[in-house]
Amino acid sequence: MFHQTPLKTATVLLLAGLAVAYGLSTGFFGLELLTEVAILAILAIALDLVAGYGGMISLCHGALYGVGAYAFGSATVLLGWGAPAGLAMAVGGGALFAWAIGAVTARTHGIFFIMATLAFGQMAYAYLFESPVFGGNDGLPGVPRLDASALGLDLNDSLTFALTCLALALLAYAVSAALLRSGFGRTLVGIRANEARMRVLGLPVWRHKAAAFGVSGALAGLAGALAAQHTMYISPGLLHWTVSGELLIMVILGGLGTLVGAALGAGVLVFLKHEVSRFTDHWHLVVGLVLIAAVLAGGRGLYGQLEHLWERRRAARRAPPETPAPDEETTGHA
Amino acid sequence: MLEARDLRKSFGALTVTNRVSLEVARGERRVLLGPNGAGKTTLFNLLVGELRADGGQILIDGRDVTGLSVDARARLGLARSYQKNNLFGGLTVRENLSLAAACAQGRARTPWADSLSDRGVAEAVDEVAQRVGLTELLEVPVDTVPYGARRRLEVGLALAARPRVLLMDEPTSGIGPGGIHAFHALLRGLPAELTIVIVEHDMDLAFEVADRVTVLNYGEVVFDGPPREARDSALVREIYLGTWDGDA
Amino acid sequence: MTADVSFWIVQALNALQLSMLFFLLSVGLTVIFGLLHFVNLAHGALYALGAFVGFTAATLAGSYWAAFAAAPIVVALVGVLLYWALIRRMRSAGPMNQVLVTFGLIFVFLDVFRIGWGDIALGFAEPELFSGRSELLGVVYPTYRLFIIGLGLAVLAALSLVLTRTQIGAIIRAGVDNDAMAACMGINVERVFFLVFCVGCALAGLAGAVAAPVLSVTTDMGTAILIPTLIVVVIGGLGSLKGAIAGSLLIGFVQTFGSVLAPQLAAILIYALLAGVLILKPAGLFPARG
Amino acid sequence: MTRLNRFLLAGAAMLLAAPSVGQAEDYKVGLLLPYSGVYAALGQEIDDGFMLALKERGGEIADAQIEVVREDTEVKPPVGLSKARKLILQDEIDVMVGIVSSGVLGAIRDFVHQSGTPLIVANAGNDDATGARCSAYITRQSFSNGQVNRPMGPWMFENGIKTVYTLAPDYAAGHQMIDNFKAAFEEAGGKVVGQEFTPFQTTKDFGPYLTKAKAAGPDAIFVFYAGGEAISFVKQYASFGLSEEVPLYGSGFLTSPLYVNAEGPAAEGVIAGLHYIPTLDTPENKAFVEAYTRDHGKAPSEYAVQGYDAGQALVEAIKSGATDKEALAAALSKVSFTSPRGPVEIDPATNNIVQNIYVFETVAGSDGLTQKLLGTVEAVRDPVNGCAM
Repeated sequence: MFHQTPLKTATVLLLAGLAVAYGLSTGFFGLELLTEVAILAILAIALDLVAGYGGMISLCHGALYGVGAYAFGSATVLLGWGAPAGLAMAVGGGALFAWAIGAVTARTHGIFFIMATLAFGQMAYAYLFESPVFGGNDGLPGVPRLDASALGLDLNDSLTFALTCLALALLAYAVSAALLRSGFGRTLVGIRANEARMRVLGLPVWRHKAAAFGVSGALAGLAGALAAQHTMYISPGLLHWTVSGELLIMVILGGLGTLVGAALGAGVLVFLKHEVSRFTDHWHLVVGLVLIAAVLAGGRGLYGQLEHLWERRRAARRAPPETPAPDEETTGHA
Repeated sequence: MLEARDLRKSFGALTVTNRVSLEVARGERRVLLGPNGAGKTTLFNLLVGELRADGGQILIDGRDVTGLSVDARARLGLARSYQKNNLFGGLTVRENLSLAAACAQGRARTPWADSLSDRGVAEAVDEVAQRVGLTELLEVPVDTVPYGARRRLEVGLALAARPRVLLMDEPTSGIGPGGIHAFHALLRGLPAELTIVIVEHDMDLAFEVADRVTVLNYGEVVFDGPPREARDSALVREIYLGTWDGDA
Repeated sequence: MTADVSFWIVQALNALQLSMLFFLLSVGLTVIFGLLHFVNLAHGALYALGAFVGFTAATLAGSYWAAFAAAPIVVALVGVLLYWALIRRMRSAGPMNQVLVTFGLIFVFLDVFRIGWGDIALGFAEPELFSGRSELLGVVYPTYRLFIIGLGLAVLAALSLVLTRTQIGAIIRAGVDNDAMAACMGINVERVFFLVFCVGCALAGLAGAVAAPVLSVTTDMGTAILIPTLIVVVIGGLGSLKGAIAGSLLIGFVQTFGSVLAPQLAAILIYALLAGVLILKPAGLFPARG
Repeated sequence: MTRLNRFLLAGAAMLLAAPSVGQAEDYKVGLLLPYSGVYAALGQEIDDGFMLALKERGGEIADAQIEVVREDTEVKPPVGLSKARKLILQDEIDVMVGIVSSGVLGAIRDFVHQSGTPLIVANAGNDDATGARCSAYITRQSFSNGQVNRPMGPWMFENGIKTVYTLAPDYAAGHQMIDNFKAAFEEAGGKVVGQEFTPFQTTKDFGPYLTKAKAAGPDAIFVFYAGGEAISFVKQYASFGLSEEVPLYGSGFLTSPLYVNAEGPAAEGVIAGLHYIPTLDTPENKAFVEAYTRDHGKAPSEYAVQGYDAGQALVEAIKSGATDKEALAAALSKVSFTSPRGPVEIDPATNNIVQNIYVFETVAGSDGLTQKLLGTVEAVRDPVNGCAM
């Protein structure tokens, strides 16, 4: 189950501190990257919430993100409703779409769940790609940013926008952590561990899964609204399954089911890709090799590995050396 | 309290439950006997709703639940334990019991309060842990506790659900004589108004605790009556003892 | 729309041809999954590798048949390397690590193709033997497409013979049903796994070489084919030959007739089919395990 | 990707005799192109063409130093926009050159316009970019989707084609190409008897569509496909024997020299219209083809000439004495010169290029497939399309 351990808190604070320090010291493009990382971190946290804790490995989070972006874009550009309404539409739209997907796919598991979510995501993608109302594959330009001058913030300033996204990423983490520590979150972990038993205990499992997916979709919608404001332009590419795939890689790379690992994975992958592509067009090759190496080196993900080493050291300090450290990896039930 | 009428279930050409009828009164201790493959576990699966019956009716407290889902039946007070441990892997004993207790107390879906630290849930967990003798192991992950403790947790999960009707599928399988003794004590300590159906291989236990015995063979009820009659029945003796598998 | 009989016969043949291409690709993937419990997302990349190797072989030798022979062999050899270097260790590493590793492989292959064969789309010609058109069922149809249909049916026949009539087939079926039991029977499961993985790779490579004369050879062809192949496998139900053939036919026919009858929906159709099947049958149409 | 490429025009310094009207100025050019992803080959051709122009004509602006900064769009609009921002805000470029995908162009248009940075579009053909969404800062040295396809309508009708069936991928460019052709063809008196749009980049088997098109019984089939889809389409068209019964016409990207050899004999006889073919018999083109082939070991494609002309336009603008972004933008929308593709100029009403469209047939040559010129439609100019600068 989820525990906000001191190590987790320290990692979150360290990452946030690093991000702020980087933001204050970097140039324009660094801020673009930082903003991208912050937005993807929200999305990755949303995915880890259902994938890492609910066992629902989704391949439609790119689509939820895109639905959020399009909800924001259509509210502001097409309907002229203004950014606050757009934000509400994005969060609500993401939640609603996700809830519906979660509800109808609740009976599928494993790769079947992955493919079912992919199917819904790709349908949304194909629809927007060919729909003239939303600009088809050319997308929608001219998306405005939220006017936060009442709070004394100018979101058109790159640094302010980056730090705002960062703050929202922290908020997304806090909300997710709080949810995972509630009865709702505990039950979600119960479903991942043994869905059938949860049902026999009287839980309406599909409703719970759909609700969890809906919450995740709300966060993904928020990330989408931020992405739309960041680029001030939206296109169907946001919804493509490869976005979901890369996102899943971020979460697994950072450590599935660790929450903070999701954010870490987003940061590492974005900066790795950026740094490598400064030297070569063939960044796919390097990133691919890094992913393979990451698995061969431990297979727990970056944060998972950190936690593993930390606990082994603690166990070694606490217990005499002849006792082998308990391996926290578990293989289901006997 | 729990009633089955004319239940039928086949897998292809194989009929595993053939017109089974059963009526268990409130507070009754019923033992289900029968050789391996007689359809006892299938009957449980049908009663709980994990399998859909091909025909017949199931009633809880007079209410027809045949069309209800597994979780809806559970919310009416039906709980079960499994012959093969069916726990929440990767979690501690306390977390396992909390999940069940939170469900029973309506704390499983609250998005604000933590069920793990909820007082009502924690009290229920402690009480059940004491009943099944797991107090010492509460903080240990279930995958590392001994087999006997996992068997007790299996029953504990069902108890933590605060059932009105409790179905237990071979709760003593695989545990030694000491464990069986402890289980007797546990059974005696359960509230009198709790309705219990036990699938059991251990005849002594069966005859000791049962108010009434039902014997299944090839998916059919071949005997239904008080334990004494069962013990004396030539038919039961032949079916049951003839294929008695001491190691099961 | 003109609706004479020959029009529909040609469309049915189109559908069958597409189904057979899907079948060659998906059968390897599904059996590898059923037996090794391994989601090989890099299967599409092996298909692309088959096409690229085929291109080089056909260009060097000046004959299509060089591609036909070289692609499955080279891809199977690459499969051997992958198996010993990675797949073997990944089998017990859990599905998430498998996803990460095979996704990594997709990335690596993508750039290997770019470095080795460049960014410009390539193509090579079908064999002269099958280059024209033939008459069949009263319609004139490209001979090479008939060859693909024939090849698919031949592979299907060969695989079902091997699976149902030979000892190794019995072992594979036992392994799909219950690998622990197969191991208990004293079978060298590891060797069977290895063999199945290699055959799956060879079929993917063959599919690449067979598809290349019809399509074009591009660096992204592996990623583009991955999703339809996974859809075939998942709709059919993982691990069964029957599922692979059913899924291939279903997707091939739905995609072909969908693009004829409801072209506006063509892009959405197979996803809608996938979603529909999974909502009604959460483990596909013909799951290998009960 | 930030491969900083300091391009000091070393050779230029030696050509002291060359007329030098340029200012002693430093110009920073941002090349925003796809260097990875599906259009990587196109990006490279444009880059090569652009650099060739700077190399050949740099002498004319010998005092100027041109520094080139490259960024990869990955063919993703958000990435393109973020790289465009980086080039303009961080690298402080004076001119931006490139953009292959219309999606990327749509994404960066507003930002480029607002920042007042001149952009020379070297490929993206979206009609809107020099129509309703035109900008004083954005000039196009490549083509517009309408421009390439409109002339084919009357040309085909005059050559005896009365009915046509059309096919194209289902995305914005596909629709624009076909819609423009259709309007022009129908205006000329022809009739489109049927049309279909195939799912973009997911259609591998054109068999069902070809069978349907053939059943409609048109005089000809007119299509737009490019890249891998073009190869698949042309080969499948031939394999069904359609080429013997119904002639295939198209937008010239269908049989681009970049990949026509991958299509093989199937491409023979396909007639298409395009703004450039490498077999044009003009001194400018011969010199260009020779120079490009010498440097890269292959004949240039229309993409290479687009990059080349973007480079030429830049040189012309600098030669005119423009030093700041505002002046460069103004100068760029007035350039005219003789390109390898014939005389070109920028239409002041739209900032789109005015150029010839060549109707050509792909034929077997001594060294693979080549392009036979069938006709030239001179100085094709786009309608204003709602452009107001």
